[in-house]
Amino acid sequence: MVNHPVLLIAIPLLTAFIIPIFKKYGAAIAGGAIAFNMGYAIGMFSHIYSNGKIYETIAGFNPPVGIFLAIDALSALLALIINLFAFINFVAIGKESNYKFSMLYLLAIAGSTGIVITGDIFNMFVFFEITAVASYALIAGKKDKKALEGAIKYMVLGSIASSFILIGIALIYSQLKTLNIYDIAARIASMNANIKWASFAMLLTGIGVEAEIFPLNGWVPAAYQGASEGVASLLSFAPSKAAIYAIARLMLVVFPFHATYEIALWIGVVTLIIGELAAFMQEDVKRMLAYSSIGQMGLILVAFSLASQGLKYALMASLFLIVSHAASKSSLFLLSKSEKMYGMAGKYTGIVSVLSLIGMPPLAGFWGKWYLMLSAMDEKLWYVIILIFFAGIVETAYFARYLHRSIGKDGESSLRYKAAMAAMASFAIIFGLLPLLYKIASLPLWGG
Amino acid sequence: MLDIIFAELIVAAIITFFVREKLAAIIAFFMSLLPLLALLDWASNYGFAIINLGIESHMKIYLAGVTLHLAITPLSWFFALMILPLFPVIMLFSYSFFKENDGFFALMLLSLLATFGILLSRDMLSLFLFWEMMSWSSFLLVYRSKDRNAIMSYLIFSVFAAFAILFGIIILWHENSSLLLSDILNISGKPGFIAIASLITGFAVKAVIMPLHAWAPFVYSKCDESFVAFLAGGLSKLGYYGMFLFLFSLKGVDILQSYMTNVSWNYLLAVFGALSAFFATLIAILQDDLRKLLAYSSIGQLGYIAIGFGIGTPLAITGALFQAFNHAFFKAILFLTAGIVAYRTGKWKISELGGLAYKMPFTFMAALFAIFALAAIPITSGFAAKWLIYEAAIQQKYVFIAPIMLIAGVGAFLYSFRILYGVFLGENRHDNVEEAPKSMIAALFILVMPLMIFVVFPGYMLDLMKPALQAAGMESIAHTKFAIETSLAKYNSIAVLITLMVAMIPAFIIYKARKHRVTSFEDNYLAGEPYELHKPSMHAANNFYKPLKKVVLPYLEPGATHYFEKIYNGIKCASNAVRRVYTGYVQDYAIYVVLFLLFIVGWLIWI
Amino acid sequence: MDMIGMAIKIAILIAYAIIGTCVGLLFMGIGRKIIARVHNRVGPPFYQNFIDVAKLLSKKTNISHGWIFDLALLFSISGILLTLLFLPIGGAQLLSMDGDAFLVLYLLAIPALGFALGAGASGNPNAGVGVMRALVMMLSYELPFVITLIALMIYYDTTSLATIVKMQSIDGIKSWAITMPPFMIAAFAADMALQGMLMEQPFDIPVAPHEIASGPMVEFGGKYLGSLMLYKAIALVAETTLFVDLFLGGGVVMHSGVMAAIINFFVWLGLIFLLFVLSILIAASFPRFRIEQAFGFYWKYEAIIAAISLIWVYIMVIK
Amino acid sequence: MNLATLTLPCYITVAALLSIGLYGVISKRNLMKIFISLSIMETGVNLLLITIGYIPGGTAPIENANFAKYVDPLPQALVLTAIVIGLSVTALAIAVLISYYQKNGTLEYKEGMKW
Repeated sequence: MVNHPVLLIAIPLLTAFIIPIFKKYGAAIAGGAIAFNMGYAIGMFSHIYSNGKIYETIAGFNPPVGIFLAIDALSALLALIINLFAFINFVAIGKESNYKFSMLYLLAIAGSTGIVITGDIFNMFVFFEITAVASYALIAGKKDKKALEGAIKYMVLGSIASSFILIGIALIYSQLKTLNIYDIAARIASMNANIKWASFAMLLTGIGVEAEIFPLNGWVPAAYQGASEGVASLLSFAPSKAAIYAIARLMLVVFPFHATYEIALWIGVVTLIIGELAAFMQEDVKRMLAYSSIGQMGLILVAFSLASQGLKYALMASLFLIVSHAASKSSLFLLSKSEKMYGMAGKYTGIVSVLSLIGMPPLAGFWGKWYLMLSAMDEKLWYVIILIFFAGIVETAYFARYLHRSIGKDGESSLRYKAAMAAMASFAIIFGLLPLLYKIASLPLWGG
Repeated sequence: MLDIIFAELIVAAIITFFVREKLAAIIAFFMSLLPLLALLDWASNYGFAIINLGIESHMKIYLAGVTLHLAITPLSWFFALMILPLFPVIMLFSYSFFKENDGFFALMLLSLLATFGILLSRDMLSLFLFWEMMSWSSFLLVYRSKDRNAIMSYLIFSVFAAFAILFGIIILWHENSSLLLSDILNISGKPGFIAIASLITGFAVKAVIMPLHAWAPFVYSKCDESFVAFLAGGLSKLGYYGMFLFLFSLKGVDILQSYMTNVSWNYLLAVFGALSAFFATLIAILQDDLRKLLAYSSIGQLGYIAIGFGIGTPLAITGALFQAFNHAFFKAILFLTAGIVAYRTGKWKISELGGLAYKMPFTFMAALFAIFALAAIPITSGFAAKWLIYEAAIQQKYVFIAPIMLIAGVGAFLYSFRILYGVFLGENRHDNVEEAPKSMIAALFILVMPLMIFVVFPGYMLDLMKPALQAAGMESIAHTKFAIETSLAKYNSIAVLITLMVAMIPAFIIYKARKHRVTSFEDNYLAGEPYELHKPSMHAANNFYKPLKKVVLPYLEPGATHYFEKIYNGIKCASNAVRRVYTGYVQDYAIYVVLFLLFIVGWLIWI
Repeated sequence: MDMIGMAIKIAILIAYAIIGTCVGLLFMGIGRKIIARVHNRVGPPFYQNFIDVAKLLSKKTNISHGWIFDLALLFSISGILLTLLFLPIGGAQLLSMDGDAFLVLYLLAIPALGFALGAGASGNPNAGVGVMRALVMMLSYELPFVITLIALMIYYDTTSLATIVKMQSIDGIKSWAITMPPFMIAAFAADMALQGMLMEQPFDIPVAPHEIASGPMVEFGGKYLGSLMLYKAIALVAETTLFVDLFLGGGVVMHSGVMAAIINFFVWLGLIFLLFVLSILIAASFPRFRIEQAFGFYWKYEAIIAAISLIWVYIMVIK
Repeated sequence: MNLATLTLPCYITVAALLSIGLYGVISKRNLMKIFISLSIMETGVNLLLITIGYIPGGTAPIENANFAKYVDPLPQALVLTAIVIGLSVTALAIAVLISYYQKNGTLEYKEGMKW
């Protein structure tokens, strides 16, 4: 029943194309589809969590030729997070939106989920493009100058990125004649070294644009600043998380070499520092949060790169960081609708989110930082530890300023909006208390 | 039973969050008594059988996949005895203190939970976890103040402290491959030194040792006094608890004494303690805001504990723990008094206050007693504590530290009198002020009691800390109920007290021999002239220590805060430089992408 | 047996309290006389202060300003007596085995604080200013004094005054601390501090009759003022005795026997008298400092002098 | 003729198209030109895919009676997908540019949100 992951992609895609027919009920239909998706993702996750991985081939062609979905507990978790937050986010903003928005929203969700659960590198590219195109349109949907500028920046960089991804895929295919990730991983050693590195560089650059790593993230501040709150929230948990997960798979499964680990580690650290420093001086809340997102993505990348060294703690760290960042940033972006907080709910949403981001227990962010430190210590990365500490303090400084500034009269908002915000932030607490992520990290993962 | 206490605190926190403030105060008061019950029950472990409920002395908590080990130790028992009683008292005090609840009691209960957790934790993860919990629950209480400097400085310094502690912890974890405190046997070499130094730095933030004190004046002077009473009285002691734990219980002091040099690095701690005692006292003397004065006085008094730990002999540590205990109580009293004053008059500036002693005699009496303890007048327990530290410094021949802290002790008289004169004595400026509500007075006098007991019986205090010292492998110093004896001298509290009582007799005879009548000072001083005419010149408390200020102030500026601001501005500059990367031109971003690609390819292929 | 010892001890304590009071009042009278002679006046008789105190204490009209004001009376007399009894006086240990120099230092604060409380409670601004000056003076002179004290303590490796006196009296005058070069310097600094402690010119800033109407004492009259005069008299004895104990072997020149006790007593009396006269002579020949000047004097020059002696002693001890 | 001599010109063309595209993106201020450059890049990438799948002497991978040697069909499928995607991106881009033009009255890229 819950072992057909393809439905996670198919349902939102099909619904998205049905919506233009029933314009008036677009939001409702979309809401139903996302709710179904969320339910299905939860079911599938619990199924995989207890029964192990699922492989699904599409249309009867077996890998390496056919399209192939491979889902372990980790990708199921990512799919779960994406769909869950997508649902909550849609609860907050869905009703006010028109059918076009709902359609694009569904496409973005389908694409992000697809990136996570696919086992085929070209499929991944296609899903990237679906996500990206939907995101461009969603950002531009606000139709003011800033939104258009953000969308254009994203589009230009996204298009370059897609070209690079495609080149990377082409290079791999030229050597190995396969597109299946696990097939590639098995035969990566037989590749010509130069082409291997070139293809890795191309893929990293291409996906890195989506994953907001420095210096490929020029679009990020503009896009987040330009987009409406709901869209910014969506961007913070769906495409970026899917992309960072794609990079992680690339690093851990396809190119598990020391050189790639080092590159990812240092890029992660640089991204972290630059993002946090750039956020430090921001006056615009959304732009500050965008830079902060960049920093967090750097941190997650550091965690994943350490995980590629086979450190169990690092994998846990990355999971906790992803969850913490998704929960906190999405709620903070929703909160950024007004300069001030929305009453009690808004106040505590903001506080919980910020505390999770700066790593206070028992919130998810704390475990992220804790395990990250343990694994960095295992590798004796003194400088990395110090730099992360430094970035953490800078982050604390601007979030403290943010918290102080948002004290004041309540902003106007509906109960639904507030509840959604609070629900998102509450996942930082829930995942911080439950041993779920801890256990996932010790399951057999990544394998083909 | 122990797990019930933890669960009960969480539930109570949730309930008090939603109910009205009076009811919340009552619930919080009774709920915060339960941990004390556990403490009394555990007292039988250390030879003070009081009650026997059979509360288990250790437990495990399963959280997010890890196991937290909790157990009571002699050290944590002693510190709990000093910190936990503050909570019910503060709840009692706050019964009529707040206009709106707004989560105060819930957060205080969470702080209590975190404090309890810190004290009970037997592995470094739970120590850190509860420590951070403490940080955020107290941060949220600071957040109520809505003051920019308080919020920012507290959060930033808390996180800095947390990172320093975390750094130390992970190094120790890596060296010993275990998080359990009982497994930490190997603190040696460079990693051990770095770990201990880093831990001390982290704890020093909460222990408010200069120059890491910069947050304290802001926070202490802007938050609710009933919370600050805990912050100054209780939270700062947790910093010293952490120091004691890693320095003496786990023998981290050995690596400090033997690493690379002949001079013990531990001495540095004493020096910083002495400097904070000295400078904070001088700054406190010059303050006009009552809460700021108390804040700096706190920093100064806490400095003595740091000196005690820095000297590191059993004598010094005994004195430091004694001082910590006293400080917890008298500083709580003083901040609560400040709260009462603000509650009744709405003012904090000493120059705007005056003459409250006759209006609120009970408040004044409690404050007077606390001030005597603070100034270490020999009829209070404050003296015994400082005396032990002085003795230790002389014993070790610390000729730099000893005069500095002695003169800081004299400085304490100056600001003590500033509080007494400016707030309670001098010209009467408030005609319509009543004595504080009964619950507040009760809270004050509950806090006075332990100070009273240890006035007469300083030996009891040494008995209380004996298990903690023995657990750290230290001999308790020779003492009886009344007297403490060191290799240098002896202090007999009962001799002082009895002699004072006897010496009171002639004084009392003189007092009673002739009658007197009470006259308002206006009648005397103004000789019938209208009061309004003289009003501007009446109050001497305005800019009280002006001559001293003129001499001293140039040497106190620019102060530590200035340097932290410089660091902040430095980061601002860095931030400004970094964000120029995001030029806003999409073409530039495209160039970055290409350069990045080339860089990666270059790295991979040619390097 | 023990009861008898106890009773004797109590009797001795009471005797010394009375002696201290009388000696103090006597000295004050003599001091007035000396100053008058220096000023080329006749001056009051040497027993004038006894008469003054008796007159004040027997006054029928006394004005109080409330119960805190009364604390001044109670605490100033009892506190200073307490201090006096914790000092070894001329070979008699009194209670000095139950305390030490730090205790005495802090005991001196009890009467001062009580006095200050009463002055503050009077509500007179002049009193407030006077107390402020007194406290700042205290902060000033304590620094050099404390440094010299620590020099002595680390040299004799004790903080107990009784032990310090004992160790100085091993060889009679030859083993007095002041015979050693570093302690000569220290004694100079400590004597200057003593001048401040006694509130004599040039350090009589707190009372400064012409500026702030006798400062803290402005609202005191009758039995209150009388008790303050008693306090001042005893304080004079206590403070000079402290100096004698620290640097002049407590006046102890002989060891055992009744004869020794009597001689020691008179040597002590002579020494504190000399100190007092010295201070009076200085007072008679210098004008008053301003408070900033006094503070600077003590914290700059005096503290450096004291620090030199401390460093000297430290080097001696380390070797 | 061997594979290399046949595909080399194609690779050179790919490199040329990519460089031209990138140069256009980097140097042009007109947004329309930028997107045209991006399309050129995409063409280059598509050509690369085709070239990779090429086998000397192969026919189109369409099943009929008498084919024996055919080029790799997968890249061609990929290219079809890529072209569709490229088209949709371009269409969206033009829609956004129209909006941009309506708001700003120009297609020249103006410095907007920065730092």
